[in-house]
Amino acid sequence: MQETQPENGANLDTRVQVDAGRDIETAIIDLSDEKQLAHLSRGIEALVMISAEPVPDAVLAQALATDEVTIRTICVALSDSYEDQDRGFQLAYVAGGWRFQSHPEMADVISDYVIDGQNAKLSPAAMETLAIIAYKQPISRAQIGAIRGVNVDGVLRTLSQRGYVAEIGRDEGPGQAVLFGTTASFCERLGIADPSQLPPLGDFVPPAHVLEALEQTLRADVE
Amino acid sequence: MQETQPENGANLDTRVQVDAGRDIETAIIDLSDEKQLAHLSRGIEALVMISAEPVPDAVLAQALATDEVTIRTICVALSDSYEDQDRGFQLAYVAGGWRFQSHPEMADVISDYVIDGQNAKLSPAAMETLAIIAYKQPISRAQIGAIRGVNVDGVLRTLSQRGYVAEIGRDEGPGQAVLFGTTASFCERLGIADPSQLPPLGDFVPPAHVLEALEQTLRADVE
Amino acid sequence: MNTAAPASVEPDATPATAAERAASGPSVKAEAAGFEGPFDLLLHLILNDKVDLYEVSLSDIVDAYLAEVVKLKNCDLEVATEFLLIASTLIDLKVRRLLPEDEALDLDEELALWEERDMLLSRLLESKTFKDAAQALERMADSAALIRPRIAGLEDHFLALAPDLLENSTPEDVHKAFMKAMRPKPVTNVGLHHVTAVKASVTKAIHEMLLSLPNGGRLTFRQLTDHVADDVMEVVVRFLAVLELFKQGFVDIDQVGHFGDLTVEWVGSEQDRDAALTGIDTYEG
Repeated sequence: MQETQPENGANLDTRVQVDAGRDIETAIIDLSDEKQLAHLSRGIEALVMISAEPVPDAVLAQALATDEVTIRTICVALSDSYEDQDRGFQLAYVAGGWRFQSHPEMADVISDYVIDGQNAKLSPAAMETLAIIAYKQPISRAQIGAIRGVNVDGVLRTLSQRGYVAEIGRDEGPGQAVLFGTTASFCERLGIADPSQLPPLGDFVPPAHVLEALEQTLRADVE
Repeated sequence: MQETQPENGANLDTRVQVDAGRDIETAIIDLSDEKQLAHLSRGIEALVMISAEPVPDAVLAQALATDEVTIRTICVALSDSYEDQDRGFQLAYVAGGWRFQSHPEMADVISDYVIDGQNAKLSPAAMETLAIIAYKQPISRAQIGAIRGVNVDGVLRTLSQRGYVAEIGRDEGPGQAVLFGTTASFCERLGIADPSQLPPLGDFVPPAHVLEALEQTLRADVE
Repeated sequence: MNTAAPASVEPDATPATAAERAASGPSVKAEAAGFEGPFDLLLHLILNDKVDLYEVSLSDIVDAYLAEVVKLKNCDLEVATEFLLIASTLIDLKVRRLLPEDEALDLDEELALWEERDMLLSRLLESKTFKDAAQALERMADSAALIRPRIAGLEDHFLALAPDLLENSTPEDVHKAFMKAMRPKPVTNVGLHHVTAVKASVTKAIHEMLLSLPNGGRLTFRQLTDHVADDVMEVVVRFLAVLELFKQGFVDIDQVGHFGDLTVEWVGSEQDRDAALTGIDTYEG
């Protein structure tokens, strides 16, 4: 089920979401005990169905008196079965837990149906600051400011009011600067399980021609 | 599609089995158009999955540009397919609409889970939303969302399910948005006679974005 | 410079000046305005896609940059300082280029200039990297927005079983939650925005690359930077190292497509390796 090679940039994002939760350790569970397997599958389906928030493996494991690896294995199998059957919904691992959600291919149908104020656009400044925090967390206000070259107080306030970033600790050095990191809401907004599922930062290092242009313009030797 | 041939037990078995919703007129839909059928099935699944309340046939029919008899027919077929596959959930016709719900056979698992006190705490997000409603009622969903900066549908649903908040009126503006307030049971649990007995806010002035959200003309809101 | 007005700051709206009056050369115009901070401005000036990248002259950039700096108003002291630091580096570079080779600055000054330039370049690249990453995150958020989670929650008949969620809550808790919802988090200001430490050294990176690049073989840039991939600064410094080797003719650089992998090939001889090392040593002193 890991065969989904991203064909191009456009499809990549959807793939990340669909596959969230696939990148996890799974177990070969004892398929011979069909009755037990069916009980766990149905239990997971029922529990996730009645939950308004993503349900962590550990919670499902405790409720069904089994272990997390078994839970993950069954969840992935369930998720695949919905996909195989072309269901209009998915079981996905997002923001630290399993949830039912609409299938991305049904976006047209539901976007006419659901209109709400969700996901007000973030300014480019806020988005860039969020990217820096996501990749460099834990990070202090001063470090973010150094990368952006501007004061980031206002942007940080917006981001923490939206619940996308939060104080996650204090620097041990002198000054004990507050350190920021991203939250579960951030992961949910991006449709990922946790920050490790972000595309590698190396992917965004500027292409050669940009680099050359910068280097060329700022070269220090005689023209 | 509208030449509703009353059922003669043709392609889709529509015998009443489980509950209301089965006892309804269904149609022989054009199964030859498999693509259209799949589109409708998936659309129904997606729409019902993301809805907080049971979704009436008419709403589904409108969203998917088809007729109610077709919707009912497909819903019954979907419902049967979940039953055949021993899923832990059902698609059921309840209170005038279709909804996903946990399978009755899973009731024990869910009861244990619900009773287990571990999940019995208002999340900080829910508590803050409740506080905003308590102090700023009557207030619309959109206004709460603007203050919190995130979608509050799920949280509002939890709060009203628990009976802490309720619809207390409609805005007179063009959108006639539903207005929320706290309930008697909320006051009762906090040991106060009414919301005016909450600790006073004194000369606290809310930040600009909150004032803006509260003053904003209530926009047409799909409730 | 009326930039020293530290009080009134809209931190997010730094220098949104209309730039059409920018006293720029014929090919450079900062017409997009609304840029944010010095890196934004400089990136915009250099990478403005309306001009042929290779025809942008440093002089034009310096002029356009200074024109924007002069227009900075109501900008806080730290931001202004950052702009000025970069302006001074740009001016140094320009001066250096105007001097005939044999009238070069003294060695210390020269080295300091190289270092400043490298640091500026690193920071520009870092800034650009996060800019592009931000766009990718935005695309992810957009496509995630096409998906809706189930929010229905518990069925009514189970609710009676559920313990009261407000048990042990008091009116004061509600008050506290309200204040928390309203109040922005308290901020401690460290105030070192313009200080950044570039720990990575280009020289070190070149040494490292000379060791890892096989004779006649090729490696992708990704492979060369795999071990430092989560530190942008380190990746950027390796970029500079590759460029330095490229300038000296020791490596070939090849890239397939816009975001394709960059391939680096050693085309020099064994002797060249020594020469490269020596050359670099001289370059850094």
